[in-house]
Order: sequence, then structure tokens, then C-alpha cells
Amino acid sequence: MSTSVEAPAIPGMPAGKVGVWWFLASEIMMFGGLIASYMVFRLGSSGWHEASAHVSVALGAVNTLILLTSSLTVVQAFAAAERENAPALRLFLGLTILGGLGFLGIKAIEYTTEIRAGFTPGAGIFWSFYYTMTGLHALHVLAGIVLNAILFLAARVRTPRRVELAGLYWHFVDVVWIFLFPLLYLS
Amino acid sequence: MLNWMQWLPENVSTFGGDVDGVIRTIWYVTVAWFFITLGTLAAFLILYRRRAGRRAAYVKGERLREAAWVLVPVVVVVILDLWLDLLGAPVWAKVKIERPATDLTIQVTGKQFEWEVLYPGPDGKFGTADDRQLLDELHVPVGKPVHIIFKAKDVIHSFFLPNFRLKQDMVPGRTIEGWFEATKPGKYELPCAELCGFGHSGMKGWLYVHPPAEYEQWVKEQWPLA
Amino acid sequence: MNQARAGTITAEAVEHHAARGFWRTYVFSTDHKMIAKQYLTLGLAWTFVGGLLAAVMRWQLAWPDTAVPGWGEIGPEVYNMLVTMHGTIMVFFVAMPILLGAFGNFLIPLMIGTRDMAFPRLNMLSVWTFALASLVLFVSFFVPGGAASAGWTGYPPLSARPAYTGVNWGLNLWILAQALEFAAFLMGGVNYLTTAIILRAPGMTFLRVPMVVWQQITAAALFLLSVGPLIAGAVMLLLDRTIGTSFYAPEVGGDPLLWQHLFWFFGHPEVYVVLLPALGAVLEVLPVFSRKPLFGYRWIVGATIVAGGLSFIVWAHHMFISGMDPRLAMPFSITTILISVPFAYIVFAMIATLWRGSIRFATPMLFALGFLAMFIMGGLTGIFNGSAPSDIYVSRTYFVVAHFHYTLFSAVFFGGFAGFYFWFPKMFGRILSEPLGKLHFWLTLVFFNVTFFPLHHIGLAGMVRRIANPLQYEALVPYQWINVVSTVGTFCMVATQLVFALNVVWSLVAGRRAPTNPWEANTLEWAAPSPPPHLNWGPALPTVYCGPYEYSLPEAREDYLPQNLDPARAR
Amino acid sequence: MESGRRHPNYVKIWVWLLGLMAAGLVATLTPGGHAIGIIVIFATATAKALLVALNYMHLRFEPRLICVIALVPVVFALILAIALFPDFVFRR
Repeated sequence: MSTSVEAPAIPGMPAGKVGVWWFLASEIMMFGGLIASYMVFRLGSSGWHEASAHVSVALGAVNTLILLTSSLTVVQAFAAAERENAPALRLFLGLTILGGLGFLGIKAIEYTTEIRAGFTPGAGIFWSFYYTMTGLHALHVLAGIVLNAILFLAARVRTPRRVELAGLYWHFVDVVWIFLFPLLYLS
Repeated sequence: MLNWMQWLPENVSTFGGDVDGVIRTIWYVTVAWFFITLGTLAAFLILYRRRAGRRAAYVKGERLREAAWVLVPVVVVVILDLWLDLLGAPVWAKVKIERPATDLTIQVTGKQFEWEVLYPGPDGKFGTADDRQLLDELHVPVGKPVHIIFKAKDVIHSFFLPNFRLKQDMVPGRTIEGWFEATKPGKYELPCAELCGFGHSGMKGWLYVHPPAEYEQWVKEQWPLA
Repeated sequence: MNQARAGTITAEAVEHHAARGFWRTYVFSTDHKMIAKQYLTLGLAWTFVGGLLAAVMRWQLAWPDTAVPGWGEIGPEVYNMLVTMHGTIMVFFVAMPILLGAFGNFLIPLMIGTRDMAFPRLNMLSVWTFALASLVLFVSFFVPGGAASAGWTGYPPLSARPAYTGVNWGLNLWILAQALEFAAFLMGGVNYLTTAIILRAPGMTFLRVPMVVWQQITAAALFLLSVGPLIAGAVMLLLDRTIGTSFYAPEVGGDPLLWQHLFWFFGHPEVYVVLLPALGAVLEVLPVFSRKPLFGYRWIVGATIVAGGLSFIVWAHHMFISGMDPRLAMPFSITTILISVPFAYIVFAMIATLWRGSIRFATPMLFALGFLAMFIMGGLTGIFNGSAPSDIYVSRTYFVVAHFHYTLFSAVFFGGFAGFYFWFPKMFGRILSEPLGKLHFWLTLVFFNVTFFPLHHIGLAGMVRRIANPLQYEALVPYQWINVVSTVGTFCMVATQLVFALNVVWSLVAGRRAPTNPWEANTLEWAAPSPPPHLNWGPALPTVYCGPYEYSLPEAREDYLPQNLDPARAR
Repeated sequence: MESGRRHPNYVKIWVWLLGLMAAGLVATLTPGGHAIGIIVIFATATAKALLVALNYMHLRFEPRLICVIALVPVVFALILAIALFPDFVFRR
């Protein structure tokens, strides 16, 4: 029987980060389930390529560019927060929020054109998946914007930890889009 | 009451005996395990009940030598399970994967809340003028494999012939194939086994198994011109 | 909060935290113990509803042509609603809040020696989200068309189009209530895992963490990792119902079987989400009342994690005859066998724990043993379902109903009561009556078997599930007496619970005050006062010196060695 | 002291991400060999995701337990996807 009394805490693992990663784990499973369903449906039946030809690759590519760049700005915001550089923190958080809003704006334009052309969610199985996947993702972007906006307004408090956690979530949303873009637009 | 095998309805299909064989083997194995484990449990409870002046043994069961007392039964369980599975594999294949050749194919479509039974008629092809559709009744000859094409119109139904040990869900959008061969003439109940809406309870049909001559007679009545 | 998390706090801080008003103490509390009690209350309230639905169902099955007293005639639509809501309530609104919500919240911080959860406010949000889910589910009974009636598994297309069931809003609210419930337990799960990883007391290494905490966090991890695909599936289902997408509509490219895959990908881990906490409670009770170390603690920890991992690759054994490719049956049959390895290990280790013990038959121990016996029964009948060819016959029949009531009901009832009787003194500071507890146990055990054992037989005789009137089937008419027996058993079992209610109420009002460690147990919660104050410990956190099951250590004076007791002082 | 190690050159990563994105877009233009295009597209997507996860999400610098938390769901999601194949893609 060992009776040692070492401290069990694990260095470098603040509670917030562990919690956020567990949350992201369940998010990975949710989008994973959705993407898995999409892949097997798509490979198991025909007519998908024709349907997906109607989405705008150009707008999708612009949105990808925006999200990749916003990932850069949000991680720079974290670096700025660690340097306790408040103006830089506000600048980068602001840019991230702008990026998110721009993404949603372009998404709205896409939805509008598609629905005008008759491609509603009920227009077929591709469109069912298209609206559900991008819609769920857009909701996540919206949540990320709200999170970053809260940090932006509270930037005086300068809590690098929170900026990092919100950033983790934002990067995750970015990673989801990195896969949604080729799945829905490019293939 | 205690012998579960007696509760199964009479088996009248060729593969039903195989299914029952698997159930029976599992029954023997599980009854044995039930008495062994619960017997051991009861014995321990009596032997090691609290008695004045006796202290429990300090056994942690972490070393392999101790854990072996548990590991060995576990290995036995696994071997028995694997054996049951290997025993079941050919039966599953026989019922669900392979299909003996035959010239009688019937399409059964589940819909809320009846079975549409479609016969291809003398030409043996579906979608021709001599197809004939019956509601909630199937007629088959004894001693001849029958292919069934399972379809569903609205929701999921489940085609269940208790006497044949045959059950198959019917899924809208999927065409599922199955078969059976009756060994005894008679009239057998055909309930729906999957919740399919408010008419699920009472959704049932009848399967009539005819002796060959009687079946020929029935065919003549259905298709008098052929 | 930060202050509370820090190991050492001043006595004044404890006082300060303790002095709060009524609302912050009983309603909007962030105290894990109060949140546990809130979960317990909600779960018990739902037990009442779920039990009522079961009783009405059983009456209908035994005497289908007579009106149910106090309810009236049961039409088939209403019967389907009863079936659906009974299943949903019992799994998601009884088993999970009581076994995870109440036990997990109460035990994890106490047993690992910390002051509260890692995120106390998230914890409060969790219970309030669950309350909202409860409200939505309750309201769904009263909307036009009634509550959901597509089965607790909600298979589309039946659930995907209102026209098929005649239920529109009831089913939408059912999906919404489930989503809120999932959100509540996601928050809870994140909290459990983070707390157990980060906030363990000094000396509380992972391999000194009590079994029930291991089981709770494994359950939480299983839930977190399995629920995602079902949430995706539920979103698809809701969109199919409301805005006309076609995920489950075969005529426009969908496939109804997708739901079954996603549902059971969640569904099988979910079974363990419910089972593991109960198993954990029993694993705590057994060593305490046999005064012996748990047999092979590390092996059981390993077996639990292995079982959790394997539970993700067995789901299609729920779908052998669902119309999926029949060639999938054998691979999933094999994985199902693999998963019996860790569970067989745990069950045999439980029996081995009794070997050469000094067994005291207190009420918690009786319920733990009842769980063990009934769970063995349920595990064995599972083999009939797990073997693909025999499942052709027994699936969709009452045999399955009997099987999962022997596993799930025994987990929730016997496992849950074992834990409840065991931790009640700690939770409420009172001792329950032993004679009443024993009466409760024996009556429950007898009537449980009267209720569910005959269901195996009628299932084998060919009675399919979810039918409102067995007399519509000629083959079942001679066996109707079995339904009557089972129904009588149900009513007796429900009546038996009055003994339990009486015991609890009587103890709370006039029961003996509980000492700190009434069962002479080792784990840390018994080092805190009964009931533990806000923030659990005095100014300093307990220090842990040894594993949780050091009973009857030869060199120790007493036959137990609390984890926080310096072994040098125990000799 | 840690901060230098914890902050890789984010802009360089970003340039890589843009390059990979451009490569993926160019791959859609490949005439004829659609399969090769698909492979390139998803390879670049995976590379992008890894770059973001390792650098921006700092998985390179996290303790092993956090990497495990991140990796386990990916494995389970893959298992789900693979297990769905026989029933939806290769079904008879």
C-alpha cells in the first residue's frame, strides 16, 4: 500500500481549458455525425454533383478566406492579451468580429440567391444537407461573434485566459468550415 | 413455466429448427451460468456472513495470481460466447443472406395498417397485367421455398411469422429480400412487430399454407384464364 | 469561486459563503449538494409520472376491454403515447437525473475532496436547463394532439411526418425537450470530467479515486462523445418535420435507417450512461458491507474504460432485423461478445469481493446484492438478443422488454436505492429506518420478479411490443393470464414504494441524526460532517494517504482505514 | 518565459493556410482526373485543419491529456463514418 501524498494537479491544465476541450469533443462528434451521414448518403446515391453545381464556389472561397484570416486575428488577440497590450487586443477582437459578420453577410447573400433560384431546403437531399450543415455552422459562428463581442466590450479586464478559450471555440468553428467548404462546394 | 423452450410456438418452417437450436443452446448455457453465479453468490453470502470475532481477509485482487480467480471465468464466458456466435453464424446466413432457388416470389408491402400481398401471376413477373393483389392474406404451398420481397409504403413495419421464426423490418425506400419454406399446412398469424402508428395493435394478416394440390386449386381460382 | 477552488481558505470565508438568503440557498444555488437534491427532486417527480403511465399501460394490457379506473378508455393512440412517454421519461428524466444528476453532483466533489464543481455556475445552469426540459416535456402532454407517440426511439418516417401519428406539436416539443435535456447533461458532463481531472485533493491520485467517481466520469465521457450524432440526427428530424427537408424521406433521396444508426450509436453508450453510475454505487456499497477491499480495483477501472470504448462499436446489434445489410450482423455480433468481457469481469469481481468477507446485511447491501442478482439475469438474457439468429425471433417482442427491464430497471431501482440508502445519512443528516428499508427491499425484489419474469415467457410465446390489446391476436389469447400476473405485480410494486416514501418522510421528520461516518466507510465523503456544510470542508482540504478500499488491513487497529487518515496513526 | 514557445509565427501559418486553400481550389480545375482532384482537395483540407489545431489551438504545446480529449472524438467519428459505409454505400 503506497501512502505518498503528492499533489495530483496536472501543470498546464487550467479547468477552463479542460472544460472547453470536452465541450469541443462533443461538438466534434455532432459535426462528425452530420458529415458522416452526408458522406455515406452522397457516395451511396447519384445526382449530387449536379445539385452541388448550383452553389457559388467564389462566395464560398471568399468565406473560407475570411474565416482563415479571422482565425489569425483571434489568435493574435490572444497573443496581445498575454502581452497585456489592450489596444492590440481590441483591434484583433474587433477584426475577428468583423470577419464573423462578413462571413454571415456573405452566407445570407448565398442563401438568398439560392432560395430565389428555387433551391429551398425542400428541394432535394443535397439542399437538405446544405442548409442543415451550413445553418448549424452559421449558428456556431453567431455564437462565436457573441462571445468575442463580450470580450471586446470587457477588454479592459484583460483576461488572456478567456480570450484563449473563446479563441479555441472560434478555431473549432473555422476547422468545421475547412471541411464543409470542400464537402459542399468543391466536390 | 421454467423450460423456456416450451413457450415457443410450434415451428413450421425449414430454418425454424435451426433458430430454435440456437435459442436452445443459449438457454442451456445461460441457465447453467445463472445457477453457477447465483449459487456462488448465495454460498458466499451464507459462508461469509458477519460472525463475531472473525475479521474479513485483506485480499486486494490486484496481482495476476489473485485476479486469475476472476479472469479464468471471464475467459470461459468469452469462449462460450464465441462458440454461441459461431454456432449462430451459419443459421443467420441461412435465414437472412442465402436464398434457395425457387419460382415463387411474392411481394409484401406494409402500409398503415395492412399487408399488401402481391402475386406476380403465371408469368412470374411483377408489373404485368396478371399481377394479383390480396390484402392481409398470403397463400403458399407446403414444402416449397418462397421468396418474399419486403417493401413499405409509409412507415416502417415488421413482418413477423412467429411459427416460422421469421421477422424482417420493412423500410420505405429499401427493397429487402427474404424467404421461407413451410413444412406443415395450416393457418398462421402474421402480426406487425414494429410500432407503425395508432393501428399497430391489431395490424395482422394470415398466412395460409396449403398442401400442393390445394394450392394448385387456389391458383386456378385466382387466375382462371391461365 | 476562485477562492473556493483554492485549497486552503479562512474560516471566515466559509462562514461568509454559508450565510446566504433563501433563494440562493434553495433555488438558485451553485452548491453541488443542493443541485444534487434539485436533480433528485425532479427525478423523483418524474418517477411518479413514468410509474403512473406504466400502471395505466399494464392495466390496459391485462384487461384491454375495461376502462382504466380514474383514466377511462384507452384508445390505441393514447396507448402509443403512454408507451413513448414512459420510455422517454424513465430513461432521460428519471434514470439520468437521479443516477447522474443527483449522485454525480453530490458525490464527485465530496469523494475527490474538493469544495465544489469546477464550474459551479455552469452546474446551476445545467439543473435549470433540465428543469426547462422537464417543463417542455410536461407541457407536451397538454398540446392539441397529445404528447409524442412514435416510440421512445422515435423511428422515422413515423416520427418524421405529423400525418403518420396524428401528433404534431407533441412530437416537436418532445424533440425540443430531449435537446434541452442533452444540453443540461452536456454541461453536467463537462463539469464532472473537469472537476475529476483538475480538482482532486492532495494525495488523491487517479488510482485512489473511488470507483463510483470513475464510473460517473466514464458515463459523462460516454454521454459527451455519443450524443453529438444523435443531436445531428434530431436536428435533421426536426427540420424534416418543420421545413420540409428530406433526410428520412425515401421518396426524395433520404433513408429512414440513418436515424436508427445515429440513434443507436448514442443509444448503446446511453445504456451505460445509466448503468455505470448505478454499478458504481453498488461497487462502493459492496466493500463497505463486506469489510473487504474491492477485488481488483485497478482491473475494474480498466474494465470500465474498456467497456466504455467498446460501447461505441456495438450499436448495430439493436438493428439486426431492421433492414440494414444482413452481412453487418456478424461483425457487430462479435463486438457485442467483446463487450461482455469487461462486464463479466466486473460482475465476477463483485462476487469475488464477497469471498472471505464479513458481510453485514444492511439495507444498502441488500439492494446492492439485489442489483447484482437481477443484473446477472438481465445480462444472461442479453445473450438471446445479442446472438443474431435468436434475435430474429426475440427482437421486437416482450422478451426484449423483460431483458432491458432486468438491466435498466435493476440499475435504476436496485442500484439507485442501494446508493440512496447508503448516502441518505450524508445527504440529509438522518438515519433511515432499517426494518422499513428491509421490508421495502424484499417486497420490491419479489414484485419486480412477479412483474417482469413472466414477460420473458409471453415474449417467447410471440407477443410483440407496443400493442394495446393482446387479445387481438389469436395466438396470445391463451396466455392472457400472464399479462394479468404481470399487471398485479406492477400494482403491488408501486404500492411497495409507499413503504419507501413513508421511510423517507418519517426519517426526515423524526429520524435519528446521522453521525459523520455511520457505515464506517473509507471514502472521503464520510470525513465531512453529515450533512456537509457549504464548501464541504473546514478551512483545510482533506489530505489523502491511501486508496479507497483499505478494509480489514491486518496491521490497522480498526477494520477500516479512512482515506484521509495518516496510516501511521491507524496502527 | 513560456510565451515564446507558446506562440509560433502565426502569420507564417496563415500564409500556409492560404496557399493550401489556393491549392484546393486549383485542384477543382483539374481536367479529367476527378478522383485525383478530390484527393488533393481533401488532403489540403486535412492539412489546413491540422495546422489550425496544432498551432492556433496550441495542441502542439498542450499536455497529452488534452490531445487525447481532442483525438478520441475524431477517432469515434471516423469509426461511425466507416461503419455507416456498408449499409449505405455498399448495400446490396
